[in-house]
Amino acid sequence: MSEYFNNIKTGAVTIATGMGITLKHFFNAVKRKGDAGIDDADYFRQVDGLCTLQYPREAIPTPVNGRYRLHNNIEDCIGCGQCVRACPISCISMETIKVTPDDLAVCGKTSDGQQKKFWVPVFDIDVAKCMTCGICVSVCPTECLVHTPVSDFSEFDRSNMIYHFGNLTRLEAEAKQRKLAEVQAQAAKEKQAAAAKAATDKAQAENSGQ
Amino acid sequence: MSVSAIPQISLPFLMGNSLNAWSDALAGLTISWFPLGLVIIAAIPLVFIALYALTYGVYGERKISAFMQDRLGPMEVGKWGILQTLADILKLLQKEDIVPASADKFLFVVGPGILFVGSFLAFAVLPFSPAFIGASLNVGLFYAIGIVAIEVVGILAAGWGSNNKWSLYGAVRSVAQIVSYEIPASIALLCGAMMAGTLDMQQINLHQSGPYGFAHFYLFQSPIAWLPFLIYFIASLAETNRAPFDIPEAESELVAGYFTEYTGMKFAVIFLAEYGSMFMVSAILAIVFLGGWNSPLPNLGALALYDWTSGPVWGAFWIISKGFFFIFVQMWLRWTLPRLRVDQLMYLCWKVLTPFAFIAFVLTAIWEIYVP
Amino acid sequence: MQELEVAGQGSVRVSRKDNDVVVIEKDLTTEEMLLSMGPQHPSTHGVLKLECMTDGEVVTSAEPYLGYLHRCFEKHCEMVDYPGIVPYTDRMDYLAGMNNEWAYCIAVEKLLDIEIPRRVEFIRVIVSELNRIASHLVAIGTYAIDLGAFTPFLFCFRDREHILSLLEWASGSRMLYNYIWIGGLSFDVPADFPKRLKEFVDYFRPKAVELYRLLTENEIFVKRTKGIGIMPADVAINYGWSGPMLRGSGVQWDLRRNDPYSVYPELDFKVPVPDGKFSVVGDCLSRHLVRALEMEESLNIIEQCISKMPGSEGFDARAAVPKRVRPKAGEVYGRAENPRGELGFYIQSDGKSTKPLRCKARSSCFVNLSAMKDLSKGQLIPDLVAIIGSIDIVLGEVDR
Amino acid sequence: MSEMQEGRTLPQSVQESAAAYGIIREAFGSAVSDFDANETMPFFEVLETERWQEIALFMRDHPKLRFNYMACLSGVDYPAEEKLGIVCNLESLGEFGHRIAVKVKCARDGGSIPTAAYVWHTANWHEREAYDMFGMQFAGHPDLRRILCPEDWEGYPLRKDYAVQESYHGIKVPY
Repeated sequence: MSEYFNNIKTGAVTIATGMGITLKHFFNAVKRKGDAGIDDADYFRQVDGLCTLQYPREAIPTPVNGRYRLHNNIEDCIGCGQCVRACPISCISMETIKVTPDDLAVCGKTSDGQQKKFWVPVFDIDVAKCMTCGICVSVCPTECLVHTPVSDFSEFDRSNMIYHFGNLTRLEAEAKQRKLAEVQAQAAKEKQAAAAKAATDKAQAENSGQ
Repeated sequence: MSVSAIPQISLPFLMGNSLNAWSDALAGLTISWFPLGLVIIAAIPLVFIALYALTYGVYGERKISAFMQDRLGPMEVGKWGILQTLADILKLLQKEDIVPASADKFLFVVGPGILFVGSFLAFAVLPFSPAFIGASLNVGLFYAIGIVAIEVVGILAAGWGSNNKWSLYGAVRSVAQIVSYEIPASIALLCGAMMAGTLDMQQINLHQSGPYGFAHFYLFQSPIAWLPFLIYFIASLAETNRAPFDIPEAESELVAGYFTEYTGMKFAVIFLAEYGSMFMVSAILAIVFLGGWNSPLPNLGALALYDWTSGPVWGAFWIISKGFFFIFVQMWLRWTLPRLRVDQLMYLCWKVLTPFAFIAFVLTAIWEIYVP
Repeated sequence: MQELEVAGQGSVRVSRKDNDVVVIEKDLTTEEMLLSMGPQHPSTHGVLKLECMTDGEVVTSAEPYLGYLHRCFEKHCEMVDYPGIVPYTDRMDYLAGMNNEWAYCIAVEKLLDIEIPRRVEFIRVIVSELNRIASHLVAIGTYAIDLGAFTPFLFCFRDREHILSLLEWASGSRMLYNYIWIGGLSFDVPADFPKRLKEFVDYFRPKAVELYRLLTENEIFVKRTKGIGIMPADVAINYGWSGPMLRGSGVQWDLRRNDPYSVYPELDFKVPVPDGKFSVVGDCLSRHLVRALEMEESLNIIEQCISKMPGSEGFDARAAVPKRVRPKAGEVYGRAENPRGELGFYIQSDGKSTKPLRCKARSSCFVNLSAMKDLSKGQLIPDLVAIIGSIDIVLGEVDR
Repeated sequence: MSEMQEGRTLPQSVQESAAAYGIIREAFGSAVSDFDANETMPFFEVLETERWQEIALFMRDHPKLRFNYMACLSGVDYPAEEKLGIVCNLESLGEFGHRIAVKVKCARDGGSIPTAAYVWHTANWHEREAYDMFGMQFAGHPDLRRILCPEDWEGYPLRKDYAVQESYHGIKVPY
């Protein structure tokens, strides 16, 4: 019998405790949480009260090292293709054209002074596929591929999720391709000619030697 | 403090002194053969339910729950989200009215109707003000207890007609629960009726009138009245399927219980019925134990607070505020407590509430006889 | 009290004999109903399907069906190189990504046999204990919802939000971190991180107490969970249970203590097991209680780590990260204590490839869930919900 | 036990496993292979596959072994040996604390391994998973169905020679 009354008593007491807690929160509803980010020194001094942030207008700020939308500083990209190989889900696609020797100056250098040896006409990142793991960023030798703290980049059309970073237009790329082909053909011809010349020289030398 | 010792108080406002002046006047209003007044009388509670469900019931509950949970609640539609409920209604109106192919069409359609009618019929005997009552019955309280049982039929029809296992579970649970909790609820109300010596709701209110405001309420007239008051409050939670007794619609167990298959306006009607009965039980609680439309403020010498805050309009204000207060407590409980299990629910009803209700009944009788 | 509740179950009497046999007696034979619970059901925590045979409200048998969230983790592992698997492990138990990464890295590091810098170890402990708290908060919150209490759930999520912010600050991502790398970390934590961490611990302690008073001590909650789904210790071990589930059955077994890894031997923490006073050992309430108490222990661990952690001067989080992960031929079974139990990785390397030959994840939820059929026998439907909730499954890990 | 005499000191956990293996070797002789005392996962192989259940029961119940906890059971494909196998990581939880791994192999086509589901409940679902992914049979398993893949999926995905089916109920499969 005492258990029976004890049950009723603990029931009443714990229910009252719970109701006290919810009521405390109800009256605390005049306060609202601020929208300081976690990197703000006052972060834990502004978390009391209603914690909703109304998203499009208020948002929890992303810290500066936030790892969201990928971005490629194509000026610094040397077209090495490490990121393409490292990506576990192959969301980066890349095409490169070798820079012809006379174009090396036009193609320029990276910000830390490294000569770029490839045109990158296609550098597409499908950010819809990207799982922001950061592996591509870690392998990038020039640190041109970075995750930016921009976390909201929704689109209505899925094709807009493919970001193009290439530094040549299609026409330019075709021109460069032709030029490269010419240069290569030229080089091949010269090489051939040189080889032939060397052969004839050698033959002549042999002949003259006889 | 004897009941008869309280003088008939005057109702200084508007329409004379007699009880039910407004409703009597309205009842006499006919245009040729058409009993327009009766229609208006019937429409007033209906409009009231709709308005209150729209404002306090849905919006209020959402906001209250949000504040208790450190959230903001609806904020987008209108300032502070005030128009959110309207948006919801519009959405529900536009929705396709689906009747599942394998459902029993008649029961499926009729269920929400019965449910709503059940809770709405009880409003007929609720005195909304000293001057207004839908139907002044001398067995008002008895009628209110009885008519609510019709809801059970509606729930069973909805649950069985849906031809869904979850709905059936919900319906069966609900029926078992409501029928069981009728007993402690009725006995608890009987204590109030015993103190008043009548079942007429207006008379019960009248007996709790007096210049000392709240001191005349049954809850403060006798300490024993607290017991039936608490019992009825707990039982009323179960009767309206509110948490912690919301097992018929237990979201995490039965998806949505007996209204799993309902969409659109039928769903809205079920919702309306639920909010209707929430107010109904709160109002009965207020009438029987807390003086109904009487002002709780006492006359303090020259400050005649009671007299200033009495009258038909004030009466309506008081009873609605008291009802709303209890609805707030219902919401408060709902957003605090977990849900009971079926057998625990029955345990509470049969082994705790019912014996205590009987004890309260006997004690009240003794109090009424031996305490002047 | 207990007898009354059993008697309240109507025509069916359920009793559990000593040798773990559930006996269901019926006064009246009624037709049983097949009730398909899930995969879209509010309390199956994702896409679990239970096919229950029910007699009235009593579940006479329940058969779990899995695989609705199967994402071929193990097949992927054979296609991706070792460091590339780490982000996939995040997606297994998405509520405790850090712990998953760590378990995987422990396995690979064991195979590679590399020394991990001390500061890295401390940061790993901190982030994974933070994640353990976050994960337990979700477990407790959703458990409250299963039992019909909505408010504790939102309180839990409010506090979890701060943990996610902290982890985002450390790792750059909120849920799927890829922070713990094989041999190191992707980068060091920000300079202010330990300070903010301390503030978080101070902030969270009272909140945990409040949660305890609001939910765990609530009489209705206790009544709903006490004595439900009792699992004796030896059966639990035979089922391969681990983590809070096993500790709920009264076995003091914690991999951080019993198969210590990283710097856990240096840290002072308790392994909470129910003492049988507040709960019946092995029931749903015990498992809930273990989680609630473990959060406190995690806070203690974090505090100790803050004070013991070596400074960041001259520290390179990637110092020990191998340029190319190509382990010697061999097999390894590496494991770590996850919020849900033992997460193990069996990895087979052929010594030539940069991709594992076979990578099997022993997920704790998968194993814990396998006892569901036995646990659910003869329970009421509301109790079934309570049991599923107490197992705290994450379908991402069950189905992988 | 030959590895023990090589002079190289092994970690204590491996020595414990070796000691446990000694008892098994004594009881089963040539039914089990020599002990592979590597540091990452010391294991031995069950050579007579049909005695696996017996060995498992022995390992669980022997008073000096008490491998009461099966941590993991992984299916493995050995295309070079034309075999499929399982690797069981066993542990004496809460009693001795020693750990050991056991390998059991069977023929690649239509091979069968005795079930351990009655010895450790853990094995029940793990064997179903191994069957699902590799297609080996577990003789005597109480409920050998696919667990993660759909019932009507073709092929066993984790076999090294697995070729994904073209379509599944009209859905194109290869992505």
